[in-house]
Amino acid sequence: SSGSSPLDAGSTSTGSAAAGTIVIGSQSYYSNEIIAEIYAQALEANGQTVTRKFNIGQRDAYLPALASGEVTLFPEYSGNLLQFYDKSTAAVSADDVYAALKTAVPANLEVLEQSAAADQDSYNVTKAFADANGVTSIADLAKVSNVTLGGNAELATRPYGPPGLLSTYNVTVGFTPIDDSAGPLTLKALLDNTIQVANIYSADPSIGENNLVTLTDPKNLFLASNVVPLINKDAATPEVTDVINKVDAALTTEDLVKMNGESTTDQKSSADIAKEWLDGKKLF
Amino acid sequence: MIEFRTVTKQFPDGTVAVDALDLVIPARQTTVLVGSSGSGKTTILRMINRMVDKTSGDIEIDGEDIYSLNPVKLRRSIGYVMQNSGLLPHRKVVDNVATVPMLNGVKKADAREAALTLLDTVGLDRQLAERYPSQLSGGQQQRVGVARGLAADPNILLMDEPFGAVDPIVRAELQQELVRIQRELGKTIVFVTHDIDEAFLLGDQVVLLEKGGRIAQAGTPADILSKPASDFVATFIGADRGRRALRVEVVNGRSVVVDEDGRPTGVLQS
Amino acid sequence: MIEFRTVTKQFPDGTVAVDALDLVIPARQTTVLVGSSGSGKTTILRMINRMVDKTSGDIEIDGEDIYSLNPVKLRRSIGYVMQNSGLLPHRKVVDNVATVPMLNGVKKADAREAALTLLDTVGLDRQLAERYPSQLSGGQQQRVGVARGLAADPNILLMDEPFGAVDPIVRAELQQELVRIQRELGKTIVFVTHDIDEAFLLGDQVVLLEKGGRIAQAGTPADILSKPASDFVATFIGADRGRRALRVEVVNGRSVVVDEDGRPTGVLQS
Amino acid sequence: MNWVVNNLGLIWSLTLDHIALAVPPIILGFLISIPIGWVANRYHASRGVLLTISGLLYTVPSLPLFIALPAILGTGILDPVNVVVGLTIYAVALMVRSVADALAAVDSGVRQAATAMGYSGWQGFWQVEFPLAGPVLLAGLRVVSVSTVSLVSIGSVIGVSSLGYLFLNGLQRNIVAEVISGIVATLVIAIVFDLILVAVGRILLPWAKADPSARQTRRRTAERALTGTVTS
Amino acid sequence: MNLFLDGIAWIFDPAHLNGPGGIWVRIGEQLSYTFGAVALAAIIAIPLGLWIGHTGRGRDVAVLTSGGLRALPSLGLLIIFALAIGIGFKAPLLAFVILAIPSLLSGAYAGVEAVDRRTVDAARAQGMTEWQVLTKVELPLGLPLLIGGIRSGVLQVVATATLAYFASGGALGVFINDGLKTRDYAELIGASIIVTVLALLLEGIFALLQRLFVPRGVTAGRISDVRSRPLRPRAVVGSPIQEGK
Ligand SMILES: Nc1ncnc2c1ncn2[C@@H]1O[C@H](COP(=O)(O)OP(=O)(O)OP(=O)(O)O)[C@@H](O)[C@H]1O
Ligand SMILES: Nc1ncnc2c1ncn2[C@@H]1O[C@H](COP(=O)(O)OP(=O)(O)OP(=O)(O)O)[C@@H](O)[C@H]1O
Ligand SMILES: [Mg+2]
Ligand SMILES: [Mg+2]
Repeated sequence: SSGSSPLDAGSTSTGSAAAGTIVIGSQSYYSNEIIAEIYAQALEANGQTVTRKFNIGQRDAYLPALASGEVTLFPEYSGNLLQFYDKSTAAVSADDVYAALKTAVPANLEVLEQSAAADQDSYNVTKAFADANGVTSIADLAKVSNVTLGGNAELATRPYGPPGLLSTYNVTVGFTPIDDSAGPLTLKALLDNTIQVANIYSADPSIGENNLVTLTDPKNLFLASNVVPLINKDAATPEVTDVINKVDAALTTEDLVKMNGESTTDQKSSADIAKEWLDGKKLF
Repeated sequence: MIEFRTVTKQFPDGTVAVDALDLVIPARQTTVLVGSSGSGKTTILRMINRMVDKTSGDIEIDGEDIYSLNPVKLRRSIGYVMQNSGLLPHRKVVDNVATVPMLNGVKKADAREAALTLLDTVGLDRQLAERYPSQLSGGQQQRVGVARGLAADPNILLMDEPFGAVDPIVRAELQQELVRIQRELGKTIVFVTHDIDEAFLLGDQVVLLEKGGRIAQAGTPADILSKPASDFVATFIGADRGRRALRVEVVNGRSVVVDEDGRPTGVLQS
Repeated sequence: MIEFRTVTKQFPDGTVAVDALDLVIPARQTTVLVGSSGSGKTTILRMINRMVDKTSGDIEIDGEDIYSLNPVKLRRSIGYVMQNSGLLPHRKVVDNVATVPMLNGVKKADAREAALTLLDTVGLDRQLAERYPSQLSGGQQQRVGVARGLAADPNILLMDEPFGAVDPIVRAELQQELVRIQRELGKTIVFVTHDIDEAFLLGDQVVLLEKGGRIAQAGTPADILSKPASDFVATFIGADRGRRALRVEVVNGRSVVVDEDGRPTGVLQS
Repeated sequence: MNWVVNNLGLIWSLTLDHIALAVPPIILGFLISIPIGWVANRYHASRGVLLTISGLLYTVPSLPLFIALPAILGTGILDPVNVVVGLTIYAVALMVRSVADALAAVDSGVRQAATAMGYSGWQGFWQVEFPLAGPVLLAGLRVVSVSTVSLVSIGSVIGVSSLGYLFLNGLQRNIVAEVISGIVATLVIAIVFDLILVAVGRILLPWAKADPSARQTRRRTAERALTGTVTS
Repeated sequence: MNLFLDGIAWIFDPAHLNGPGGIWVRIGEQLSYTFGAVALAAIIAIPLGLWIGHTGRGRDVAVLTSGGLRALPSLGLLIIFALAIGIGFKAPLLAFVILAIPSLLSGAYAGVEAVDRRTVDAARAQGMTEWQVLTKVELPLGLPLLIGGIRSGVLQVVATATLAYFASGGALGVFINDGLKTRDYAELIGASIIVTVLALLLEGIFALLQRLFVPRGVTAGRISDVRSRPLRPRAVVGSPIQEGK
């Protein structure tokens, strides 16, 4: 809707990282930060110089930074990224999404090999709610009235948010924005029944810990979203891409859930978690 | 009559401002406390209306111990006039004067009516009644202060350097005015100043204080002037600087009274 | 010698503070400007060092038009002492005194040395030199102010109510001190006060001002006292209130001089 | 508590980031405010306009300001300069009034005495007025310091590293100790800055301690600054 | 400029103005936080401040505490409260109450303290009780600064209430956050303009109130009294009033 964007305006100037230094960014989402930390430590183990610029908010903030070269490497999620560039994409499966993504990214960026590890949006309800209303799939929500969905503010306008629910499943929901990336506030609201459905990333350990029921998505409202590195082409030397591809090949969804749990429950730092994972996999 | 019997005041920080003071202040006369800065004048004055609490000794008004009275009531029955008038800046002149009677329960209309009469007494134009204190000159403010002090028709009027901040000419006027008012009303006035000329001018009794509220000399002005009790008194009243040691010189055919340095102070009437 | 020739000062708001003033201030003497508040004393004084710029007329110092000089240089060559001393609160006493010489380019060590000597001149203990002004009493501050005014060894010293804010006893002391200093140094002093007693005490020449800087009378104290030029002068010097109309009464066997109201002012020496 | 012990390194490095973001705005804000405040005080007509404009700047919410600045300055989005400039704007908004008040509070008698002694205008300003305004300036600077230190956190929302990271990250991970450690560290920085400013004041303004009247004006004016149009 | 115009256009789009979650509702929430928080803070801080100012007791503690409270980052507080209470309006309200307290507290005690001690002394000497001294003298004369404190508190909260969205507490921050995350810069700028205009309006209202509540005949609390302080207490100079001769 807007003519010019202040964020784009910055993209032409300044900030290109010093030659030979990889600037790794991360979302302000702890799980994403863990993956970024894994990338960073893996590259450092292979003799690269790394600068960490973690915690850079949402795509709208960091994608221009990638384009301008302020940041050169970023752990991304294939489905969400594709939807960012192409709101009307028809791709659904992991492979289709990945293929579409390769052509959707701007010219000076590219995606490396995608990982098998997936972390995608998913709708979850409490066990009690599922049992009481006989709900197991998103489509079943149509039977229940007065359902409120909770999730980050941007969900309100995402294709898989309330508008998508209506158009794909004919489900009408209220919406409460809770901006903690499916953190404790969202969870508490769900458990308190302030909201009935929560958008929680599939690799979030709280789903298992709280016995939540993840609603199935027969009509593929959500795209597959696998971990995929987004890199500025200037930085994509073979020394870098080989290392990152190797890491991604070893990363699994179970690893993600486990590591996320270590971060929230055991309160370990992302650096420690990343180091343990790398040590465990013995990649280098 | 106000009586101090071995009254001592020690402030919490240890300063003994008044040390074993014995003093009788006769009724219906003006007693002036005079002394240099820090000699305890204000402290003595404020012990009379319990704005300062004595440390030991007895203070009686007409034979009644003031510590048997409620301090707020006591204050309402004693007029108080201070330097810079202490008027309430957010109340009009007339309301300032009417304050104490109203605290005492007089109806507003009556108190204001009485206040206007008091403005006459202190020589202020009634037109000024509706002004705020900041709209008056310093001298006018002091007059309002005096009117306020008199408003509850108290027997006792305490005045703490009431004319200290005004210009000498206005000051002289106010002094004359006070003399007149006192002639009419005959209050028990306790007046504090550090100006010995003012003390001699206004006081029926002058009490000359040294540090610690010690009385250096007390008596009528003529007594003190003619028989200074000590070197301190002589210094204070200016005898040693030759200001009080006068002689007569003839200038332009008139007898000019000059001090020891030859500075003229007045003209002798024949 | 300072000469005003039909000098007028009108402030931007329209107030005519000084109206066509003609005045000669003789060299090496003390001239006192006296008058009530707002009569233009300060304005006249400040026109001499161009703190206030005249609107019209001529001001000359020793025959030289002061408007031919650089105002900053002019000010450095004229001593200025004001009420509340105007000391720089962030400089030690000695540095305050040394300021003007240092502005004139004297080396710091020399200026400080000279400043210490000046403290002696004005009767201040050298130990006070390292204090800040706020750590001195009002009277001491005024002494520092005088020392500072003298620091550049100016021919002219302007004093604007220098003793107006101190207690009468200290004030009397300072006045005596000034008389002594002037006897030693013989500066051209222009002294402003609104206290007629002070004017008579200090002035070789007294200039009595009415509103608008108009001269009501100018002359020696004895002249003015014995022959007031107008009712205004008579009122101002107190003649009409009987303060200057004295007579002699005998009290305790001594001749006490009293004013018209019978208030004693001194004792006649036999 | 365990979290704090295990993450002292992180807290420390974020504290350094926080300090690095807070110091330049405080100093720049002070320097920029001096000429503006001087003009506001010197030319009565300009006073209302200047103080209103600076007050207006302060009502701009911080987050959008940080986001809009790259477009205005041509800086990168993640450039800490954005936060520094944004906070400098707030610092100026607060400080201009303090400078104007501080200069106005200089005893006019002293100012006149300085002129009478033969100080030229420039000399008079730097050697007399400015140092005498010192205590009130310091009081204003202390307010600016506290306000800046507490505002830096907002920069974390747009990805500029500071103690604010601990708030957002602690929120997601539900680690209360992490959020609290961020608050405490911010508080500690504010207190340390304040102590430093007070100490600098003691050294540069030794006379102020001896001058009770100056202390009172200072207090009055500082409180006026706090209860005036100042927001944080 | 373009962005600015887009922002204005965004504001006046009827689709944005009305309905649940529309601009009016958000403005209502923003103002509810503002007045709610300031009212609650006033209940705590004003009596305390008046007591401190009147008795002179606890002043140092008050200065320290309000200084400390000022240094607390609102974002951190809000998050702590949200983690403890959950989403909704309570956590932000609590954080904003704490934000408002220092201004109100110092406004109250500074107001009372700024009253000339001699005036208070004279009032007491005339026989006013302590309560009368407080309510008839100190409070009316301290009102300008007290209102200044309230005004400052209101402005702080109105500007900071945009953070309420962190705890799903609504208010105009919802638009700012939304605009940021969905790259709708018209929304972002539009909401910021509304916040700024609200702040300015409140500032204007309070400036007026402050002027209104300066007791007539008093200039305390106005800046001009610093500028025109006379050299010494003196009988009026340059005033048209003649001494009553
Ligand atoms: N509240 C107080 N606490 C401690 N010391 C005090 C207090 N009030 C007065 N003093 C001290 O008591 C002594 C007498 O003070 P007081 O005010 O009575 O003197 P004064 O004669 O009225 O002086 P002045 O002429 O300056 O008004 C002084 O040394 C003063 O410093
Ligand atoms: N800067 C100014 N602007 C306008 N009017 C002024 C200014 N300075 C003085 N005046 C007016 O000029 C007249 C003379 O003032 P001046 O200060 O010279 O009087 P003064 O005799 O020194 O009085 P005081 O005894 O009160 O010091 C007064 O009416 C005063 O109000
Ligand atoms: Mg006293
Ligand atoms: Mg004057």
